[in-house]
Amino acid sequence: MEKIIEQIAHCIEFGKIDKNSPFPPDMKGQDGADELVKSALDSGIKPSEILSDGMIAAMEKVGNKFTQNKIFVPQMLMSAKAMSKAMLHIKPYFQDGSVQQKGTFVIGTVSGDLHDIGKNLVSMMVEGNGWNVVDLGVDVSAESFIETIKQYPGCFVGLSALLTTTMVSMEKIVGEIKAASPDTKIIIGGAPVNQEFCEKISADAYSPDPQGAVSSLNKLLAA
Amino acid sequence: MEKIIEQIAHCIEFGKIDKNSPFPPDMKGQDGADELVKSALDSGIKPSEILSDGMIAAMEKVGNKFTQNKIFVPQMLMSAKAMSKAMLHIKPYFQDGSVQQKGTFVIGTVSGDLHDIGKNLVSMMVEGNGWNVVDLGVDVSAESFIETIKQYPGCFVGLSALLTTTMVSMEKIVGEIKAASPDTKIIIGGAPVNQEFCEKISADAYSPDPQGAVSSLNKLLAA
Amino acid sequence: MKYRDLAIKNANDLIFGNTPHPVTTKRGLVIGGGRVYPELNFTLPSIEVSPDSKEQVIEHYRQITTGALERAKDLYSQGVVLELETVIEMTKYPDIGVGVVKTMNEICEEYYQKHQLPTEIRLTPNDLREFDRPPRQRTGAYLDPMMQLFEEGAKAGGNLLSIESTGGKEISDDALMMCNMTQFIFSQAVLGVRDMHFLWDKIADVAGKTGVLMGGDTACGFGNTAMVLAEKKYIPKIFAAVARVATVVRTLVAVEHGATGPDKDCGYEGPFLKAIAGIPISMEGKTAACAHLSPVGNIAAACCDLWSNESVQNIKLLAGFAPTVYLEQLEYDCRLMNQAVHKGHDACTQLQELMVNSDISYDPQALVLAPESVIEISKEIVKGNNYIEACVLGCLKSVEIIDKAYKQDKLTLNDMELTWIDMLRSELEAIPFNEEKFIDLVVPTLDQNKILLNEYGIT
Amino acid sequence: MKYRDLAIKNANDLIFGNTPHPVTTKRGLVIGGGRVYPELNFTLPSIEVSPDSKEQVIEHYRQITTGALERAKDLYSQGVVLELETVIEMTKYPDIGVGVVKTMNEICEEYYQKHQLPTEIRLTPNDLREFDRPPRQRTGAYLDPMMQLFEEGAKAGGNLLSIESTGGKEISDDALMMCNMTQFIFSQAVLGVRDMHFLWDKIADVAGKTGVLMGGDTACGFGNTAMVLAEKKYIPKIFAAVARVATVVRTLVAVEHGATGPDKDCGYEGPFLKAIAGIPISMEGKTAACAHLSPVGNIAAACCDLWSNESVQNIKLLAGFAPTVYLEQLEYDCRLMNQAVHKGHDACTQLQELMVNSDISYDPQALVLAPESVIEISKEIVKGNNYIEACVLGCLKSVEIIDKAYKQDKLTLNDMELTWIDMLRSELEAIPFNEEKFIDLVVPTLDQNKILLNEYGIT
Ligand code: B12
Ligand code: B12
Repeated sequence: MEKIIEQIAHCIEFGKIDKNSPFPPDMKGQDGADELVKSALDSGIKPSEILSDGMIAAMEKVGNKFTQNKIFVPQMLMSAKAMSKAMLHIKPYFQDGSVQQKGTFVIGTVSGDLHDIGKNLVSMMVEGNGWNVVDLGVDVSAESFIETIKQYPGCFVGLSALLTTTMVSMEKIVGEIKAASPDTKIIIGGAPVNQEFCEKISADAYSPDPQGAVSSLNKLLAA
Repeated sequence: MEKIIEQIAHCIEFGKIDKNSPFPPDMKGQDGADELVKSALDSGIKPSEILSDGMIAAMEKVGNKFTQNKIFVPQMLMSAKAMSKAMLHIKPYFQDGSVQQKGTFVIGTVSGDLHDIGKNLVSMMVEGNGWNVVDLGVDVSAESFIETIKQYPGCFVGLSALLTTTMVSMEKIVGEIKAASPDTKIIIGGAPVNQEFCEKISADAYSPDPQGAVSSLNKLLAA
Repeated sequence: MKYRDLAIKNANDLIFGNTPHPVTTKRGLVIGGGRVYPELNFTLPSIEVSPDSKEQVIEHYRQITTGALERAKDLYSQGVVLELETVIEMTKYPDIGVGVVKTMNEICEEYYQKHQLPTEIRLTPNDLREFDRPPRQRTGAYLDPMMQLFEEGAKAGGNLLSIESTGGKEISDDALMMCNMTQFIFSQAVLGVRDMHFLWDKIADVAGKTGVLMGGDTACGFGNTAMVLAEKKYIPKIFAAVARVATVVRTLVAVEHGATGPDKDCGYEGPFLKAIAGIPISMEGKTAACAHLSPVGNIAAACCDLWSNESVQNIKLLAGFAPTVYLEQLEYDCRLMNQAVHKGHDACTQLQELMVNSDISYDPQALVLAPESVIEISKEIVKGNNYIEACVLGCLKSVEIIDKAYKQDKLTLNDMELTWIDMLRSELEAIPFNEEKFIDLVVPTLDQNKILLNEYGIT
Repeated sequence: MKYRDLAIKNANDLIFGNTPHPVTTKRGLVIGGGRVYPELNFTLPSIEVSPDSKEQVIEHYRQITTGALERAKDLYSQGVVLELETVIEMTKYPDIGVGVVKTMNEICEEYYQKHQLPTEIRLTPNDLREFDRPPRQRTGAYLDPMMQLFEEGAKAGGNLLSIESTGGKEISDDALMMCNMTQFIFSQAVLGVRDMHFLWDKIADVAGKTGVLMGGDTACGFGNTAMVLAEKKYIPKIFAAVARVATVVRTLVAVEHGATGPDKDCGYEGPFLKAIAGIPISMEGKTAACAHLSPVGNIAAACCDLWSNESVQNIKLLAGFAPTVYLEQLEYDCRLMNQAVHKGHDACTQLQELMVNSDISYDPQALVLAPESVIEISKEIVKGNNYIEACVLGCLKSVEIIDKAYKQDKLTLNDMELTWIDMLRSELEAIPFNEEKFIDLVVPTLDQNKILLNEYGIT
């Protein structure tokens, strides 16, 4: 692997966004993900290689460290920010087809429910793993999901609910999405939800955490 | 009301079975339900009147006192015994039609479940309220219920379950009974069971206690 | 009656966390040796158990065990006992039960290796024999799979063998409902004792062969049934209190056969066994409210060595699955007691006094569990020349304690309860201590369809 | 900042069951006047709440209330507070919420008349205003139904008004996730404080009009969110501990507007409020494990006047419905504390010591709740010349306490945690006390799409 790709991976893993960013302290003043990705592209390295071997690989590491409680959320968020900034350079190559995104993930907290901390974490991790994420926010209605699905054919959907009362909305929304678009795969999560409930409401997957959401999505994609 | 009917009611209410029975102490040596019912019949009082105004009315009182925690189970059981003993004199009049029983109640604890204390209480209270009770015991299979239902056309069925695991048997048994005999009304009970579960498994009534079982049965009968 | 003297003679020494004969387990828990540990109990939610659903069943227990131990670790727990009390099918098809033990044991081992969290599995096969009606305690077909689960389960990691055996239950159920103390004592001191000898002989064999510990038995189906019935106001609390004491002798038989404790949680013979034999005990009280309501919420902890929640289904509460939630509650209860143990005997006595006074004036069932009552009653029990005498003497003492407390205005009793003091006393006094005579007295009063006396060696 | 001195100056006087200014309720509970009462919390299982399901919703609360009070009566309880914390639709359609209060109040009255069981309803409408995104705290349409529920609910029997208000939440959520203490303090000492003034002015109006008590507010959405995140190991415990302290000043504003307590359970500003203003407080710890896991299970009780379970769904456990089960658990916890209260101050101090030592060495969040820490921190808080200074001084003191305990080997902290001590201290030291300056410093760092500053009177 090219040295620079390793450096990119390092920046993403430790949340070094760009030259100016103060974190991590021991890299002060050095180039960050932003600069390094740009020069890697300039030096002719394939964008797909930068993305998968440098950026996504690093985010996977981050995800694993997070799952193993070896880093806190802010550190993960820093990595996610580094990832986003670097991604700006990769984006143009999506259009011309030289880089492929895994797919689009439409996520939101179901109607009646305003909890979004958990959902935000999930969306960040999924994004960091190479998905295009469309975050509809909180208190999202079935119509709004269905609208968005139309805009992103073949997308995957994530629903979050934190209240036992809004589990009922979740059930309804799954029903309405499946009625409108039977092939759309839906993954659900949130503290009161579990595998059993997932089966009961005929969603396609459940995961208790962001890292699990990523693997579920990858599985559904492969299936 | 005839004096003797009042006396019969008193004996049933306080569990005075017959002349020899030691309870209640203050009636020692006096005639009990057994003797009094016999002489009432001999003196030409209508058996239906003895049954409803004397015996069942007293048992209802007993049931209410029990529900209000004014007596303990052994006292209720004494009343039930006095009732049974007295009933022996009334039974012949069932055949000739001059007295009508409310109906037959087939009760049992569902397969896999051996708890019968609660079920026994229910069956005693129901019997005391003028029903013919067929107690199939514990660990009772669907087939056994269905067999018995055939023998007592128009009977009502009671299912008891005390284990969360045997709630599953209960659901099955309700299903099989309803398949074999769609018109049979089923009432369920037992600690882990509730109204919601009753609706879920399409049983006809749920009651948390024996007194409630009696009123549910009366309601189902009237319906 | 092997025990003729008390291991703990002084109420002041009957205290949580310490006992004369602590038990050290394979992974190093020292139960009764200066620390109270949580004993977590759990059961399946409403799902079908059968050989077909074995994997699903095991998955539940895997999740329960992982959730609980992860939380125990995060709470810096010094050790946990997990009780696996099987439901019928897990015993009937021992393969399922053994599979569950194995999985649980793997997880225990992992937490032990990785996080130095010592845990132990109490394996409690349910007593299948009652499935025959009338029960066939010795000759029935259910004995085999049950003993097989004991043996295979012990090999798979069930390091503490226990059971809630049911000898005498076919008589005791009705005796409780009719408040017939004579028959109840017959069910305990004659039928129960005889069955215990038979059964614990076999369990001792298994334990010897497999090198695991014998926890003990519990009269849950008797003492706790009485308590639940009293709690529902179906029978007098006084009757339940005395019935509770009547269960002690039959449970003591397990100790006579070599059970070292920790005795099981869900009857309250424990404190008496601890006083008599000095073994460590598991108890359950307020934090077992998930399993049944109780009049002895705090006092139950007064001399426990393990503190249990008795049972909770694996269902989701807001914070997470119920077993994890209860592990946390137990752990904090234990932390409080262990702070006192750490501070010294006086601190323990002071905390115990709060626990005891919290409950004793409200219910005779609590009163008989006060350390002073336990010692007084136990002293009477060991005076008995045989099990019947021991049982009756213990019961009479408990009636006396209740009577005295009531008269001294230390116990609340309503009028419905009151009449039972004299009734019970005279009923107890009429019981012959000679077993043959007692059998001759009681057998004719029993419904012969319900019991097979030869299954108890009575001819 | 109205309070410039402490009502309780000595850690030894900061104790459960007693406080300088007890509160007497309509049915005669004396909260903080020599007895700890349970405060039962509950919520619906997974059902739909809408005007159509009003009857079904009320039925749930009827069953919850009856089950709990029946058990309280059987346990000889001396009194219970029931908290009705509404879910969204019950506030959006105040008619539903009021219907529930009414039904609950009828049952309370019945138990009071028939069984002399004194109970009181705490009415806690959920703060609907956050439903607009960005929230419109002052001009949004949600304010009206919420205030209507306060007023109609107070008339229907909601005798203690409380809320978990959410001013500043649109900033604090991200601040917590990013562990940005500057922004978090801004959300509390600027936005929170401003919103509290606005809101509690209105609540005081309602209370005046209807003649009911103002319980108080709680920073649940801030302090407990931090705790839950730390418990999940998402953010450092140290951060959560300091964030917890940062919430005190905003909650104190309710007291400045006349809230007399009992303060609400689900944040832990209570102990500080009790020290500063002498009002009684509700707390939740181990027996709220049903609602969330916690590192402060025992210590949370150290100076409570009500003891709560925070929340449990109305689902069935083996013993009965979960709210009844938790009522029993709380009642026994309270009995234990009340035995100590009954025995005298020394007994209380001894029990408190066990509670405190149980938890303080494991987690900085527990450490800051120790009575000594609370007094030290509160002393700093009342030194502040404005809310920002008060908040920062309190936080700095808590960092110091944590640092000291760690260095003295009295607190376990892993390496991941350790680095935060210095980082937090220097971040706190950089915060200007002047509000205008603080606003100028922070506002440019905020995502302007998320907040409407004029909803806080900031122009
Ligand atoms: C923070 C919080 C709030 C904040 C929300 C802030 C925000 N912007 O999200 C505020 C204060 C606003 C709030 C409000 C309320 N809350 Co709230 N809240 C919490 C709290 C303390 C933490 C939730 C949280 O953020 N957890 C941390 C995150 C990271 O975990 P998470 O959400 O579970 O997400 C993880 C997983 O579930 C999963 N995940 C989540 N979503 C998804 C989606 C997919 C697709 C996948 C795969 C995975 C996944 O991954 C995440 C990361 O691991 C919980 C307590 C608790 N024990 O959880 C109560 C809690 C959820 N709230 C509760 C209640 C009752 C409320 C209110 C109704 C209170 C009221 N009366 O006002 C309101 C309702 C507002 C509304 N309409 O939604 C109750 C719910 C009870 C019930 N009946 O269901 C809880 C459990 C508290 C309690 N014990 O009573 N709350
Ligand atoms: C007594 C008892 C036993 C006795 C049973 C004696 C007998 N002949 O019935 C014995 C010891 C044998 C026993 C065994 C077991 N038990 Co058991 N037992 C109990 C106990 C302590 C009391 C039950 C009781 O009699 N209650 C009193 C009666 C009057 O109340 P009730 O049964 O609820 O009945 C009332 C109402 O429900 C209603 N009702 C009942 N039936 C019906 C029917 C109709 C139609 C209607 C309308 C109403 C109605 O009216 C009744 C009167 O009010 C409970 C604890 C508890 N909290 O309930 C555990 C309990 C039920 N048992 C339990 C368990 C686990 C078992 C065992 C599996 C233990 C084991 N591992 O061996 C075995 C299973 C045996 C089997 N296959 O059934 C658990 C169940 C947990 C679960 N997962 O579901 C409980 C809850 C104990 C616990 N907390 O863990 N048990």
